[in-house]
Amino acid sequence: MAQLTFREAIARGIAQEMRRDESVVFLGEDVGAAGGVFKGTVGLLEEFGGVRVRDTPISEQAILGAAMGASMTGLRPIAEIMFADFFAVCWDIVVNEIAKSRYMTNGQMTFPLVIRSGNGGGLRFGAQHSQSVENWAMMIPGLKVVVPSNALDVIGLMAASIRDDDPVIFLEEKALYSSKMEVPDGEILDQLGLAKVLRQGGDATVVALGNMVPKALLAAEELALAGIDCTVVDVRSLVPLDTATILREVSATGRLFTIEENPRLCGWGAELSSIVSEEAFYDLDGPIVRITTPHIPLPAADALEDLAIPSVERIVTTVTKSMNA
Amino acid sequence: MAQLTFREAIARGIAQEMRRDESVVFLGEDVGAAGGVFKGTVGLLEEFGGVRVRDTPISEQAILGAAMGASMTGLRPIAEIMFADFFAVCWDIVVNEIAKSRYMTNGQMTFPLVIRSGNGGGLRFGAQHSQSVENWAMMIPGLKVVVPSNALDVIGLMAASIRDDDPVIFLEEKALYSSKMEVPDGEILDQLGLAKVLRQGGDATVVALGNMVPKALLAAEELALAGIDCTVVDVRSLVPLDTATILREVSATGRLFTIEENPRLCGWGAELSSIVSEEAFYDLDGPIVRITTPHIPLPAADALEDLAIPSVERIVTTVTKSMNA
Amino acid sequence: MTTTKTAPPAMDLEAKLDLYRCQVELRQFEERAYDLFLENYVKGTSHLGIGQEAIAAGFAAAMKPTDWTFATYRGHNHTLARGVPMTPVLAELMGRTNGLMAGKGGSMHLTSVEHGVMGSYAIIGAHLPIACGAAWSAQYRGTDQVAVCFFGDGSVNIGAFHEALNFAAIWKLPVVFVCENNLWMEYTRTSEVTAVENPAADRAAAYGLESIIVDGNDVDAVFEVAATAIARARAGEGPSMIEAKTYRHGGHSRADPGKYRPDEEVAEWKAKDPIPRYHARLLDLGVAEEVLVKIVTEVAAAVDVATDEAKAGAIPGEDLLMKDVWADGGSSWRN
Amino acid sequence: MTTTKTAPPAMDLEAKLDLYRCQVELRQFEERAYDLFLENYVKGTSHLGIGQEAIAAGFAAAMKPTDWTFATYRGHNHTLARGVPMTPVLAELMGRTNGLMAGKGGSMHLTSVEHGVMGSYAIIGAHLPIACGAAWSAQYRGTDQVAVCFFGDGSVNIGAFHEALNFAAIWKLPVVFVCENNLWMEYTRTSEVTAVENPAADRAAAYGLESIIVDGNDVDAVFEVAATAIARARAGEGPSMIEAKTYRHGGHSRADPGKYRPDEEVAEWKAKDPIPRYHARLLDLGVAEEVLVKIVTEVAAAVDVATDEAKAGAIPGEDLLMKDVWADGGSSWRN
Ligand SMILES: Cc1ncc(C[n+]2csc(CCOP(=O)(O)OP(=O)(O)O)c2C)c(N)n1
Ligand SMILES: Cc1ncc(C[n+]2csc(CCOP(=O)(O)OP(=O)(O)O)c2C)c(N)n1
Ligand SMILES: [Mg+2]
Ligand SMILES: [Mg+2]
Repeated sequence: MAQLTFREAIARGIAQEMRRDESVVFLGEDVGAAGGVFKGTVGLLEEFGGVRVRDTPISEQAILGAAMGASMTGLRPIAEIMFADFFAVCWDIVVNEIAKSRYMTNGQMTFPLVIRSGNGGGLRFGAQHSQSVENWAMMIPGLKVVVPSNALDVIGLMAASIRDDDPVIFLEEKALYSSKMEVPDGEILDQLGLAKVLRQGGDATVVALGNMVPKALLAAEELALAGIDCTVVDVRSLVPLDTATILREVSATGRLFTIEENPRLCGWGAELSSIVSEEAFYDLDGPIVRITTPHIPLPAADALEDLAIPSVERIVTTVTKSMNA
Repeated sequence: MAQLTFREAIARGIAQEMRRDESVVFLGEDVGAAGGVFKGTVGLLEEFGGVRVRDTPISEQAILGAAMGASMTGLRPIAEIMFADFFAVCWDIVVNEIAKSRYMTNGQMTFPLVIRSGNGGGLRFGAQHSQSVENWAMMIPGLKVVVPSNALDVIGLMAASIRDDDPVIFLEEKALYSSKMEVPDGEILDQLGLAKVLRQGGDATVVALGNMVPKALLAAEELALAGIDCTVVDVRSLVPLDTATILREVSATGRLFTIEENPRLCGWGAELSSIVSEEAFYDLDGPIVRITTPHIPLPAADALEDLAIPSVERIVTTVTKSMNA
Repeated sequence: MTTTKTAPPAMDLEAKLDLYRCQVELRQFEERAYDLFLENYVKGTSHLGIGQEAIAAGFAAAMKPTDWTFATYRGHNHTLARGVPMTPVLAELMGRTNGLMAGKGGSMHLTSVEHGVMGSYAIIGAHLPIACGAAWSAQYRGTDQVAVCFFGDGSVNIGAFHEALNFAAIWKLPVVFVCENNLWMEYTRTSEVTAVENPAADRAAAYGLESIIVDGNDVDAVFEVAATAIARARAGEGPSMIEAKTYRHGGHSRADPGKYRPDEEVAEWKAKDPIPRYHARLLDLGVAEEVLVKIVTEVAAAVDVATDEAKAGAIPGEDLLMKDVWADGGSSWRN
Repeated sequence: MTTTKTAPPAMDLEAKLDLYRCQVELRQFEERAYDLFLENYVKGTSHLGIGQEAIAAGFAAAMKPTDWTFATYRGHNHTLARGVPMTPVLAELMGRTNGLMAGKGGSMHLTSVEHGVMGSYAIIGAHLPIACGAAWSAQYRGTDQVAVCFFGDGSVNIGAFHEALNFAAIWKLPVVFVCENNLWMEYTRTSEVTAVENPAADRAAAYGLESIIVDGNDVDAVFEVAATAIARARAGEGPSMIEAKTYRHGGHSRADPGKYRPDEEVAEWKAKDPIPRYHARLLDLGVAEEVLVKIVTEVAAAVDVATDEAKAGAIPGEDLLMKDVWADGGSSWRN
């Protein structure tokens, strides 16, 4: 066991897989000597050398194109897109090329690659460096989408993503990089497509992702004191999506709340809401409520950003109000 | 009155506005002498000249960057992105720059621009030339999103979009380009943010957009024969969204079906479903059902594409099954 | 324009006849594809390479079977030139289950991994970085494979072109970029929207590369320049970019009669048609006319057979629709 | 490197003293901003331009008030040099309501339309096409406005750079592209990932432009080259691209001590610091030392005042949060 930060877990997960498989290579901006701008890849260059860990120019299309071309010819590349907002400059390679080419070629090609990126707000970086883009990716057929909420999951899901034969968008919540936990030694391997029930309660089911998970848990503690006992589910993987667990837990409580650090429209919360109201309609005891960032770009000022992103307090108030309505 | 095709309506809408406002300019690939690859801009170069109607290189980022820079300094540009799939190569300019800059500058800048693009499938163009991207745009705060379903709406909504002071993503359903209708002479001006109720029925509310609207209407005819009387709503504008009309019509029938030419996850159908189950939960008499393209890239073969995109038959079967469940 | 420095590989007459046959195959295939549009067997769009055969034929001849081709939507020529049989290509255009991708890709996405045809890409510029990735993989794995990446003159103004060229240069990747300069984009002349005269060659220096221009309607010249660039890449000397001057005889795509081009320009280029030109050269080299005629006849028969076989293909159904989104063969996004 | 052809505009001593004052202001402002980070008044990130002041000062002096600046996240210098007062800039870094954008943009997005500062952009490359658009608007409306667009040496390898340069060239737009070559990207040396030696200048020819390099630590030289390029643009002669060689004294951003750079390199460049250099030149020109000292003292007082004013700003709340997504002033996406 060792105390590990979320950012150290990234490097550990990647290193674990690079050790066992020579075909795993890693590229991105400032990932080598600098160890990544979020220090998520410290030590990789030193251990694996400059042939496997490569610094690139500021050319996101080239980075992802290179990852795609390498993956279709036998490598298992990991590419870093520094901030998730930068997916916008290479979105074509992600959605039109990587996501679709296996299907278009009738399965002739396989793209075992991972694209990892710093996701979300909370660091006062402003509208172009704070977006959560899991919904952008979830929307596109052919992409798997993974968002861990703690260091242990980072390692296990990173390993599972690297071993997966499909392209995985692996989003690392920037606000969690310095969070810490005890992590066992030795190989850690998790599985994509499994949600985790972190807390069981009889009154309502709260579903959260990434940085919203610790907030949901704190909110659940407060709500319990006020007599509202919540189940808390960490989605972990949006594609594949563990609808079995979610439908089961929602049916058990009859109420669903989703907690999303995303602008309002068309997010995974809406998708879950819609799945539930199509498939578990008769188990519902009240409205499905989504708690999200308002439908605005994220502001830079600390005071404003804190108002925008769902807080423990907002979760508590919203759930309480809706449960008592 | 004149019989007008959908593609002729595009040119007519643009011409109407270019005549009344010199600050309206138009740029894109092959839009001038060629009149557009879908022949949506025939005659504009001839009437307005090469200074106002400009052919560009294949440089989508430059096209939209130019539109943005021009709009912040007094022009009202219309930019064409030939196929909506190509938004992926210039997504940064759309989502990180155009959509956010007004907010980030605390309202110092205004971006009165329209980006029009050929949207959707049905023409056997394959996965990279057939996507519906209204959901990509709806997801981004700061963008208005308009998708007309007929020639008359094309003109009126085009005019409203051009006169609007916010950036508008104006999506033209490729499958509708050759559809025709009678259109009155003279100026036509519509309003963004108004859905249209095209048919009233007491049993279920069917909400559709763009090319799915005529299919929804045909399905409603068939369903009526089988004793299921549907209200059909044409959303027309996803942002701003006419939730008032939609909530009213869903509450009236107690049932909602959304018909979307989109892969399954995180679409406007899910958004509507979620709005309704949060705000009109107690008016619902049964599950909300989304009819969409499956969550796959669109195949090229005619037979496969027809299976993928929601058809009249699939709408009829799905609604019938759910209403009789 | 700089010509290449190393001596071109010698080519015997047999090989030249193969080059001739290859070009004739491409031509006849494309003509048949066109007829099948008119008969409505081919739905959707399609971009013919009639007039540009020498480039595909010359490069394919210079490549090893293990090398990789990256093509655009105008990729029929490049796919066939690498040895993909006509039937699955034609069947793909018709959307049949015996198509190269069972109808799921269509004309713009022809791919045959087995033949090193690593995809045809319909978004301008996208495949240049992807070709870099394949080349990187060859370099990393220490194989001697080379990626050859074709694109049009209109494609040099898009961002991905620039990123890929710089990337290939700094990593010294075994990739050869080939600009098929047919003077036109869709309906706009490339020179009207491009800041330099030779869209690719005049930009080579921006990536530390040599400026190379070749007559794209002369298959021998193409072969020579291709062989040199590929040898360079194979030897670890890094990427090259070649601009091949050529012309498409027809319109941009199925829907386009190509009327925007001056008649004289079309006539001038038709006079430079690579196939009659090569025909004449072979006669000069002493090949008997009937040998060439026999090739043409054989190809015609093969095209007929392929047409019948393609037409006999089944119409794909729900099973294919929902297959192969994921590596497990399925399309399920949930449990 | 080619030097410019037209004669540089003469500059009197008064103007040179203004150039001095401007650089001193930028320097002292940045130093204060740094102190305020350490005191945790400035949250988030911030990218200082210490060492690069001569470029901002020289260009701003060559611009008319109606001209436009497009800057990057390293944009404090450019914003102030155009005449934006220090208080709102400092307050913006602190996230206060008296900030330039009331705290909604932050350090990376400084904008003051009133002063022609048309935004600071935090996505590499994005603002180059946007500057083209402003220039197009000036051209179309027949004003004589010029857009000046600054970017770093690491930004020349992204697609948008390429698209914008070609676009500006073919439309002959009144835009001046300025590459501030400080040798480094974030933590990687640009020369390690760039195929040419002079990242901008060696690519000018790819867009039919002249290759122009200037000593970016010499404000007079910068002014000269700026004035020439801007005059050219104003006269309808089209775009220019200028590469200004410079160096940032500190790290890339707030979080970075900049330790990856060799000590000698940092020392060498600190010796070329534009401000002491200009100080010495002014003394040579006969300016009295005390005149310069007075400027420094006045600026220091102004920075103190701005600091106090900024700190006195209110913390923004819900009303600002939900304002100005749309032109109607609101944020509502539904009725
Ligand atoms: C990003 C993008 N923009 C626009 C298009 C539409 N388009 C398809 S082919 C073409 C012209 C390409 O011209 P060129 O590169 O010269 O190739 P050619 O068709 O002449 O072979 C255009 C604009 C596209 N496919 N992708
Ligand atoms: C598209 C994109 N990729 C990466 C980044 C992250 N990033 C911010 S600044 C920077 C380095 C830029 O270097 P340069 O252009 O030389 O400018 P400088 O910081 O030296 O002024 C990088 C990689 C970004 N902002 N945008
Ligand atoms: Mg061409
Ligand atoms: Mg730099």
